[in-house]
Amino acid sequence: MSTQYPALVVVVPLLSAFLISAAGWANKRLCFPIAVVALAISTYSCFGLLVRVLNEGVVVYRWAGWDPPWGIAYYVDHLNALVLTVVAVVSLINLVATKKSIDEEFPDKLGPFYSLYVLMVTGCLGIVATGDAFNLYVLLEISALTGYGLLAMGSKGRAPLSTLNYLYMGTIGACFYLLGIGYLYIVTGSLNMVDIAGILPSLYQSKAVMAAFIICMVGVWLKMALFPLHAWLPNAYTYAPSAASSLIAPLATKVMIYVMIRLILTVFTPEFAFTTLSVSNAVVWLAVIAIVVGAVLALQERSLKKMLTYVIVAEVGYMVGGAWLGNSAGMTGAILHIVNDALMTLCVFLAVGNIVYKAKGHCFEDLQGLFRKMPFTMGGFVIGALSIIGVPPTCGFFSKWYLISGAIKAGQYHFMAALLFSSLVCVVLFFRIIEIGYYEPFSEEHGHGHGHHQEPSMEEAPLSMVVPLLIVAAGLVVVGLYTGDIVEHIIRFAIPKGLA
Amino acid sequence: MKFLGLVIAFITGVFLVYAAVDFPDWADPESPASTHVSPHFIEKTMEETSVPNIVTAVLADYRTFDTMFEATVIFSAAVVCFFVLRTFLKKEEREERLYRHVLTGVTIRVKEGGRIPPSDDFERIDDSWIPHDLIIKTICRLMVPFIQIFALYVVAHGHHSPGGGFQGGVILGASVIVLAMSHDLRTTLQRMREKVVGILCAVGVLLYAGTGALCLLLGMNFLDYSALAPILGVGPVTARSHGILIVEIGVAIAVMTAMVWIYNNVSSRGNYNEGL
Amino acid sequence: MTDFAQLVVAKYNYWIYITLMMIGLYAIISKNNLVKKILGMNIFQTAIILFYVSIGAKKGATIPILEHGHGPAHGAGSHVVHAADYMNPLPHVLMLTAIVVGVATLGVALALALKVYRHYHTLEEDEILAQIRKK
Amino acid sequence: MLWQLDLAILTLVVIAAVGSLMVKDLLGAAILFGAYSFMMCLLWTIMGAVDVAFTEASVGAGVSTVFFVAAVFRTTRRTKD
Repeated sequence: MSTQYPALVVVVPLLSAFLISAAGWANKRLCFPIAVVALAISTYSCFGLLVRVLNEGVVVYRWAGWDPPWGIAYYVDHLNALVLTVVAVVSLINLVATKKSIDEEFPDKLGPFYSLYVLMVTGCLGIVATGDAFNLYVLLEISALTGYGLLAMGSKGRAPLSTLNYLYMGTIGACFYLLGIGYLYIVTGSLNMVDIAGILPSLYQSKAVMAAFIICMVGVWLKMALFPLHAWLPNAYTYAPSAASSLIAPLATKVMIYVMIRLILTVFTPEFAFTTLSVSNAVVWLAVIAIVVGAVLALQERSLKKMLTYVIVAEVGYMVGGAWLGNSAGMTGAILHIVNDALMTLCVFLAVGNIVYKAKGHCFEDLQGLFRKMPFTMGGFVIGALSIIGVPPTCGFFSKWYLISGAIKAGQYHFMAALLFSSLVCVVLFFRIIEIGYYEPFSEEHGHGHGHHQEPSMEEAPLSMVVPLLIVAAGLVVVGLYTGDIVEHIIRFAIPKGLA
Repeated sequence: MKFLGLVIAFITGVFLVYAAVDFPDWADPESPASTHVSPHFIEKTMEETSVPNIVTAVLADYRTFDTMFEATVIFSAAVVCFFVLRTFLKKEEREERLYRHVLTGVTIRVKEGGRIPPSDDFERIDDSWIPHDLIIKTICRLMVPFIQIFALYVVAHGHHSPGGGFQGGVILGASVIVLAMSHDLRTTLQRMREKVVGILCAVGVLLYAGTGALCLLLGMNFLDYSALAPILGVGPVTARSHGILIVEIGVAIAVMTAMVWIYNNVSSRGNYNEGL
Repeated sequence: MTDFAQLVVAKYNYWIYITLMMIGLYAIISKNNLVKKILGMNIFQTAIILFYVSIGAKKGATIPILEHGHGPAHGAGSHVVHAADYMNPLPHVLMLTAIVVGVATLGVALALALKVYRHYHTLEEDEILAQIRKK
Repeated sequence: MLWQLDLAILTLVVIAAVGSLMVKDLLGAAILFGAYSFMMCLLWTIMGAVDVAFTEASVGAGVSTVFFVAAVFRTTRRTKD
């Protein structure tokens, strides 16, 4: 069975999505167990695949038995396997953690919700696993369409509107990617990533190849919300239901960054991206602006969830900048940060989900006295926040370390300055939250109407929501402690030898 | 905003024109796109899959993995439409009902939750009802079976002529939509209830993915139809041809129901009370 | 000048696709009405489909359906298929997928627009923003 | 293929696209969009992409237009641009 791991990773959640949708009409209680089992099998296959890749190197899977480039093939290497594992783990943990809030928010639409959830995960897994440029587009649209559906069910009015804006931008992004693939196809005649990479070197001077690269990049940047193209993200994530935002916030942008790195590393080799085209300085500057603007915009927000969405915008800047530094330390930092940022974002968004579940709001006023009310949730939140700031031994520190050493090696000191600046801003941001949650008195209107000042009782979120949060928080530290091993055994092989 | 749009569109346009100059000429038989991968499809399709329509063969066999996700896209769009729009009204919210006497066209309003016992003489109509139009209703009802037969032909004959699961499925869906437009949503829902639509949509795509999983269980790669040869009792090449037909049927079911599902939700704004 | 004219004639399909695409892009960015934006989005997508179909065209070739494919009566080995005689089928396959993706996106976009209308009772973006600001 | 016919259809495609975006009535825009899709379908038939044209005729000119009309009926025909 182990030869079929690449198929199982994608196919099991896909099949389960249809089963869930059909089962939802018969018995709503069947949906959740099917989804959990499917994602668990998928996660197990991801780990199996990772082990196989570590032992054997690149695993090739030919769909429908046709040889590439005629059929569609998966080439699972270290980078794929690592990101696949992260995607599967994040979605599985989030599914278990948000069951209660899903039950509360969509009591009569459980079937469609779980079906869309699993399809969204299938889309992300497929994007990460695939070795075919057009297949990537189709999966991009699956994960995007299901994402729109999940995001739109938040607050009335605002959520559909901001999701519609996301849809316009997301569609333009995906279409740009499709157009770039078309440009590549017209000059190479192939759609298979490895095949294209073999043909391209003789065409590096072609204007069409250059245009293909730039168009693909712009499309991917639109989807990952890099700075001037980020306008859709904050509102779309803020007004979404918490189960959806804690799935999509960790996955959607990170998967797109994976796509960018895959395009740079495999399809258009690093020499083309960093040497033939002289745009990497401009992109690093763009990333610097993204980091600074994201941090500054986060400062002026008075809603916890919206503040975190601007932090995501800044984090996207980290990874884009790191990838475009053009050296192996920067690329290592970017890949490591995909893993870390997915876990960090999951951690803080799960905490926000718990807060929304209990306090019914995510504005700063709702946070008062929360440390006494929900100590475990806030404990998890603090660990996530420390990781975003970059405090050792949490994992955020190590990826920032690699990014900064990459910036020094490349001589891009403004990138390093931006990283440090945003860390400082994050300190301010999160200590403000902690201050509100810890020191300010528990306000009367949130109390139970007792006249005298009473020590508020502990009102922690249900166990099924707190335990996954704490597991993720512990995971942040564990991943941080094992960073050396991850870099040594996995990421080192993902980066081509040519990269200095 | 208008100015910004113009500027962005202009810059992108100039950039694309600049890049397009390097393209091979239009319809040049020597261009890389026509010489690298595609000749294999054109020359080998017949002997490898025994399907004369190359597009069908590439769609449902060489790149069948894409097509499975294509069917999934339409499935997820239908589920999203349902998920976003559908509102389940409680019974009490509808206070009055409108009925029409079929023979005379007289309209009756029944208030305060009352209802007329079901009979052939009266039919329930929408709040924003339109006059009874015999010609449109009769013509559309006559057309529906012919549309459906044509759709089945398109699905079944996709191996030899343009067509296949998608086109056939859309036409099948259109036949139901024609019925819904000429009569009303209620008539369609009586023939094809929401639950049936929802389950069939999932079953259609499941048929596709399930075929693939069956191939996997039979020891070949996912969707490698030649694994079905022992079950179907034919050679591996013919099995590919039959496999294509099976998945096309699955696609047709899924696309038909997805179109109907989207239409039902969009045209009634999700409350299923009144259609177009 | 003749060079330029030749360039225009040899690739006119590409120029038209770029024109259509820019019309669509302009509409998505600049239009105020949500449904008009969706229209622009669809025009944008169809323009890309036109581009791909143009890639698949081949001078002196016919549609990609094999002529002698109907039944084994002709004998499988009696004729050889030449790639130059048939259009490139691959872009057609890709675009079938893209069309379906397009209609799926359209359905979702319209559903969202309906939901927006249900809450704000208008489809004009500036009026919606004014309502949001008023709150 | 006749280049005159080709050119005429290409022009009509652009006109239909611009028209559907310019007309100040959403129902009219939806119908013009149907015309645009149908012209596109003709264009693809000329280029030999029969399967794509078939799909566009049923999906683009058929069902998409119905969706648009349904959505416009459930919202409003009014538009400012």
